[in-house]
Amino acid sequence: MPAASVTSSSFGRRSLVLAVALVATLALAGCQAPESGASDEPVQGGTLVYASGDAEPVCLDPHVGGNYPQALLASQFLESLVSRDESGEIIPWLAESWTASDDGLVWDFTLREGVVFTDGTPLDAEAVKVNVEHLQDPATQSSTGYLALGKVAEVEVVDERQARFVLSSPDSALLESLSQPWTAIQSPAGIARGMEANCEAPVGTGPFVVEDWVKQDHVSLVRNDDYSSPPADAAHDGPAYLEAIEWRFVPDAASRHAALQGGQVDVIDNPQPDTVAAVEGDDAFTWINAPRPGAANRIELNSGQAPFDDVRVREAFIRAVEVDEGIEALYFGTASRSYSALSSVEPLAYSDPSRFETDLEAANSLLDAAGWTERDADGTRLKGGQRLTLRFPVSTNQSIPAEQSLFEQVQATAKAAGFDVVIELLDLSSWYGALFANEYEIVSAPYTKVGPDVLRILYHSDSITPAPSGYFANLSQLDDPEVDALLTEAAATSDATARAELYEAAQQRILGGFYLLPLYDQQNSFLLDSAVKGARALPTVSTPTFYDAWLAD
Amino acid sequence: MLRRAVALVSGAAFVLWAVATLTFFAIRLIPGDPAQAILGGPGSQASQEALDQVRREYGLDRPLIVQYLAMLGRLLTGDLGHSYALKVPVADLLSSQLGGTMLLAVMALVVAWMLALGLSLWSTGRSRFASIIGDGIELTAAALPHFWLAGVLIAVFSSGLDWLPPVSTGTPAGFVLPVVTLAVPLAGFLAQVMRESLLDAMQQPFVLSARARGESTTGIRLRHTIRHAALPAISLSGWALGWLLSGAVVVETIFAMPGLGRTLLQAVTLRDIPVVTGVVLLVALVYVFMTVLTDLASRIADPRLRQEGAR
Amino acid sequence: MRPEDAPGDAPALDVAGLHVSFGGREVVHGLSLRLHRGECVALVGESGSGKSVTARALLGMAGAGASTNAARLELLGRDLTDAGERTWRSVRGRDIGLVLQDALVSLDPLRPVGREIEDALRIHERLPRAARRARVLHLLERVGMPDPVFAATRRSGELSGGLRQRALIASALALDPPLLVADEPTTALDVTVQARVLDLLAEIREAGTGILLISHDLAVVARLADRILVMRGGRVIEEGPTETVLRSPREAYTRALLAAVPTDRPRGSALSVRAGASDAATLPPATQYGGRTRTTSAVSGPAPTGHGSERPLLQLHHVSKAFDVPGGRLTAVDDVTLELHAGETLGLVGESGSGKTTVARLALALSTPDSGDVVLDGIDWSRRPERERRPMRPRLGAIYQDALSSFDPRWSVGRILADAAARGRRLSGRADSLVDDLLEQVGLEPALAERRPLTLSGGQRQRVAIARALAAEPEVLVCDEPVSALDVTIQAQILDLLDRLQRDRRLAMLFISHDLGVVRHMSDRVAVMRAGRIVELGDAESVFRAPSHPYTAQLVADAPRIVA
Amino acid sequence: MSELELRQSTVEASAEHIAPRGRRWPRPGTILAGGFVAFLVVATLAPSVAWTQDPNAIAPALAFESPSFAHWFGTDESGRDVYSRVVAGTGTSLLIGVTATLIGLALGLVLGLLASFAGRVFDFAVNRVIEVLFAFPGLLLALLVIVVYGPGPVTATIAVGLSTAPGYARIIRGQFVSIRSSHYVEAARVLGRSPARILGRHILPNALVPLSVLATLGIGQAIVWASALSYLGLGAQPPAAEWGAMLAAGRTYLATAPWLTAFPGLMIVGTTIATTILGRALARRGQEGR
Repeated sequence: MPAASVTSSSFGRRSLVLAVALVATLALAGCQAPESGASDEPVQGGTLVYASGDAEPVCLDPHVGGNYPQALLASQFLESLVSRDESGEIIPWLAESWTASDDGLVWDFTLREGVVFTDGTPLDAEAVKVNVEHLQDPATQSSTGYLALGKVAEVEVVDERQARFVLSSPDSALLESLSQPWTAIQSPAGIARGMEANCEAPVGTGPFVVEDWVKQDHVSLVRNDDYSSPPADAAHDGPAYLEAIEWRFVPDAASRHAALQGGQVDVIDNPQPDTVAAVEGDDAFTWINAPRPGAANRIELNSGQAPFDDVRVREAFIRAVEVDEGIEALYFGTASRSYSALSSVEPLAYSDPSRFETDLEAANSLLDAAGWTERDADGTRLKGGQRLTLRFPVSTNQSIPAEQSLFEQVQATAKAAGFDVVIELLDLSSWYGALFANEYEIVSAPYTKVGPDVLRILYHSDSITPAPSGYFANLSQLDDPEVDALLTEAAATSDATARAELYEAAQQRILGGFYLLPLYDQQNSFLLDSAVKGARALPTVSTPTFYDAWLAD
Repeated sequence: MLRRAVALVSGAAFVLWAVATLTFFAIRLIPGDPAQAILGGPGSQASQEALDQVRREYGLDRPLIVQYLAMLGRLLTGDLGHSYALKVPVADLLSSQLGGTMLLAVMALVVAWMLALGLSLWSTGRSRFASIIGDGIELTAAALPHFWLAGVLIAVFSSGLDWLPPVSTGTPAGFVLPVVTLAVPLAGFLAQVMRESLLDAMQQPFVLSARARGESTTGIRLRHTIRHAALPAISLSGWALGWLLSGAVVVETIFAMPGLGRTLLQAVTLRDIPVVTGVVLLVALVYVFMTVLTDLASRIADPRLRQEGAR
Repeated sequence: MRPEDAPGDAPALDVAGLHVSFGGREVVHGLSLRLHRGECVALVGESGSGKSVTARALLGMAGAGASTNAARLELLGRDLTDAGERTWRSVRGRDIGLVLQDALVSLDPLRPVGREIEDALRIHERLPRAARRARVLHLLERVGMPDPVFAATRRSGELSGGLRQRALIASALALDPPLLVADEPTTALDVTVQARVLDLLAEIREAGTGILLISHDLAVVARLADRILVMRGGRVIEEGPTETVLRSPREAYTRALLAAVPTDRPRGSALSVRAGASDAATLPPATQYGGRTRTTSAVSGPAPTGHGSERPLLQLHHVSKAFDVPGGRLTAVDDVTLELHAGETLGLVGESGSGKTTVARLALALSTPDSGDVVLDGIDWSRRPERERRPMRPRLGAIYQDALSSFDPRWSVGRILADAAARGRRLSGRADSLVDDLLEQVGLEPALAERRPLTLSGGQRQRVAIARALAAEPEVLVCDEPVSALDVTIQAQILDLLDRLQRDRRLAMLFISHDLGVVRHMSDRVAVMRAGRIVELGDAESVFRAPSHPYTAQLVADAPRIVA
Repeated sequence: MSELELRQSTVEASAEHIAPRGRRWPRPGTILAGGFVAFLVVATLAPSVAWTQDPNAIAPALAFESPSFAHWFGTDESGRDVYSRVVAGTGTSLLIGVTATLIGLALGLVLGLLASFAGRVFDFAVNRVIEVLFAFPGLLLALLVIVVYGPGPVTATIAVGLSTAPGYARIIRGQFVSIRSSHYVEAARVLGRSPARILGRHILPNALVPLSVLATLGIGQAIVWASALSYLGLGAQPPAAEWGAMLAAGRTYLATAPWLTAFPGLMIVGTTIATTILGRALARRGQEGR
């Protein structure tokens, strides 16, 4: 398999990393092209075993809550109104076309004809309406989907195939929001069964159907033989080649990798960088590198309180920290340094390496200027008896070991400038607890959303105000009216060029204020046994899809 | 006999009640709002209305003592409540997880027993060399952390030799490594006890009597000393099972097996209180049951214990 | 070779020049012994004399690390000097049987005794299971088991001491071996049971089995043995027909052994052989540890029995005490009334479980009676709170059977004695001289003050215990089986010491023992206890000479004695 | 019976079975174990003497070097010297082990004293409490403590300590009960000694000396349990070099850099074995000294 072997042999050197991402992308695209040779003929049947290192979802319905593990699974059996292609263009899926009013407040979606949910319910405008209402109902306990559709006032059923979205204010991110698995369309009859049943086995229109969920072990997915609604960028029509998918939960990375090597599983996610590097050049395995969209992985600096309320201290920190060597060593060339607030898969990402050059001398003079002139016995700077301590809560559920090691390196390099970084490894609940209590100076939190609108969620001052549950997304507590204005305007601007300009201005301002230290794209990759052909990651939130996949002998 | 049975049952009931009470009140000390945990954890952006609704629904707005009594009442009917996170009855969830864990633990117990018996029989009453080797093996085995041993076993037998699957596959082969991981450290402990009691038994006069009858060394081991060596190990089995359940938390995670340990770990991370309470109660029940069982087994194996009761 | 093939006059056992050593240290030096079928030969000696090692060597199982060699070792004419383990295994159980001391632990406590007996049959003969069962029942019947079918299914712990000892003998007799080695077969048993077991052994001997009887007790041996070999330090020092050895012993050591037997020895006569006697053999083993010899001199003269009108020092008035046991309540002491006067020794005799120790604990106010009173010098001692009793406690001293366990294992002898002498006061400088003085009184070296009790011999420990009891200068001394764990010559020394101290200090002594001989020798008056009750109480001589209660009569009749 | 009770019984038994042959020199195993523990003590008190470089100095360019002359135990994912980190981690690891053991011991002592001397009602109550605590297997109890108080090294230490407490309590109670009913305590009563004096002079010294032996054995096991918590992400915090945390972090690279786990693992196993051997030697000395 040429594409696969190119992919797997081309990483390992830092200089080649960028190329790798491109090649991988091309390789995926290449799967669509008809290929020659008998062995490239898709084979029907077989069960693919997928081993997930992500947490086991507590509910398979991605409307409930809405996190990445749910998206991973939901991509196999649920479908959205629209999708996105490699270049970031929105393409049809369950909706074959759409139009927006000039004021951007009314969107009409025309649904694909003849699509039927796997419980026999037909896909119609009423179903879309029910789904949006389900997402907006507090009882559903939706978080991600609820936020994504925040500007949708209601859905009107125009006719059977015409659904009209009426917005409260213009939303340039609506299509991107609707492309996400968290807003996927489910059978109204399935939703009507109630939360407990719907969590066990949501009903969608996808190529596979949830057959069984053995908690703590696996989810069994079987082929939907009546499948008829592949997205516009799919490689074939009709039902999937695979007969079934066994979706297993294998939390331990070493076990997961050993299972792939031993042939017990065909695909694993979240592979350790060192194991990815170890199979380099090995034709037996294929690596799919599919960084998540939305925000890049970054360290946020809490500008809401001392010492980072002083821009000089923020800049000093960013100048003091050295992460390039660490990223190279820890990720074995599988991740490349980011200089942007947005993921490299976002077409509107603005990158500025100049702002992140390490310069210890500059850091020291900045700190001196900011009044942090004295040092104690440890070498930590002092100001008025106050130590320059940075609390850094790290969620063990959200960060992989390599990332924690990188944070330790951040800790070590920042020490040279006189920062005392205190890393606190916490479980998810305690981690949120530390954030709510504002007991942090630096933090790293992932956020996945399709499109640049993620900037509004992360850096608009509205996001500093916590929800009743205490949640707030603007962890750098960036409070800049100019940024607010730029992001609000961009969200309401449908003109592509104007929108791009607005987002670039916003990003420049955000990076210029030294509110964050970008590290690398949100790591999201898959190792496959090379017998698995035709698998790819959906370009929406980079979840894998096995609709086109088949198992070679 | 009846008095004994009554004492056993009432003792078991007391332990379960105390465990339930302790867990109930300990969990009230957890910082954070249970209603929030129900609504998908602290990361969710739950609205005030949603929080209020959940509090009413789960009775979290009632006084603590009312909640406590309500829980006891439910427990009496075997109702363990609903999982906050998984939205399913805890009893259903646990009953589906118990089997796997118990199978794992019991198999590990059996394997540990066999390993310990083999090692102690091999190393006892032979040369000083054998005894030192045996001692070393026992000490090392008992000091092995589960997760490290598991890693080494996977590296050798899965990644290296490719003999056994590194994750549970539901097949007997998939069970081998988890069972061995759990069994080896336990075998280290058991072998220490067995060897000492074996040594002790071998110095007893009845061994002299048996030899004076013309019994061979093997005969003495099989007919006499092995039973004496087994006695303390039997009485240890209740503790051993608890120890194995602790180990199961780690082993189930590493080998990706469904079970109580993993359920507990997940529930702890998600602050899923009903599930935590349920697992704790279930484990306590298993412990109580094992205690009665080992007590019974010891009495069957050692008539002296029955004798004590009658004197 | 089957026994019947052996030459008719071949002795069952013929040993010459038997040497046994452990790691280069020889413990049996050239022992010779010949034993015929139907004959009983006794090997008598104190602990450490090498008698048990000899017995084991005769079965080819002297132990790990032992090396055994003999000029001649023949069993029924069959040479076993160079026999390997396999040969020995075929001999053991078939040609030679072994009976050990305590059947509770000498039979596997986890297996039914029937199975244990069956084992010998299974090992040596190919018999169908049913036949083996029948043989087991027959054997149990032969050793006088009342209900063989029931007994066969019991474990050793479920049988009484006498019955389980019979079962043990049955297991050794399973294949009717021509030779039976009995190593202290009756030592742990009560007198009456001991007598029955000795009767059984006598029957077995009559039936033609040769018995090698090993014992520390000349009196036990006297009943059964045809010939006696006296062992000391791994050597047989005297040998001869029982009558001759007992009546006219040649060796001084044998005489010392005989003298030490308290049975039928009048009150006040010394049991231990006097120090300074010419023969080194008479030196008591205490010299093994100390440098100088300090033996107690014999005391003589009648006991100063001075009660009468005097108020008794210690009184038990209708005292009862019961304990909860699973399945009911056991009355350990049932309406016991006793009086103890100054300068008097009251002996309390009874078999195990008769309640003797409970009486001792009640007298010491270590437990409170359910009913009745214990009165110390006119003060109701049992009913007072412990706080008030405490200042009075030094008036009573106690000596236990197991002296070692009565010492704090971390304390040295000196500290133990100084602490006891201090009575809560500070001693400072005088402590050393006080300790020296106490040690001298009980015949011990001052150097022993540095030692821990664990490193002392049994006799020395008991002396330290006595010294501790005396340190507080008590008026009453309660002795609970003070000598039953000791060798006979040591026992003699301790008894003499106690007797002398009692006279010197006009102590009131409650002397508890299961051994009639000891009690009779020590006591002015005697109480006989059975199942918690005093069945007979009176002047020691008259009680033993003319027992009025049948139980006492039985006890007296069954007590082993040297001169019948 | 628990892990601890089991250890106690084996210690006593091993002390019994070794015939006192008047051995003046400790056995070779004991000397080795003593040497190992001496190294641990040096590494705890003066780690800078034992390490070859700064344990927290990163050098990403030197990451994942296999053991060599320059780096005896190799380097880790951040290029830190594993040997120096193992040395630096000794203090933390031992602190966790010792503190957890002390917590367990102290709690056990309180419970054991209550059960033994505060009357029948207390004895009954404490025994029930112990039984209930036993119904929570060690890690379960630890997890419960962590649910309540949040993860971290302090909680982990407390959790491990708490989970060993019932074992100690039962042993201590057993020890007190057996000593209290021993003949030498009775002998002291006969001499008219007050309960306080008996407790202070006889019972406590005799109960606590074997207990201290037992504690040396508990340390190793406490480290093992604490390391399990670290593996589950509920233990020590970086960059503190703690063996359990190093083991947990290194397990990720088991396939490519086994030295990251081998050496901390060996230290844990070695410490457990060495303390056990020393504990046994102590018990033997105690026995022989009597």
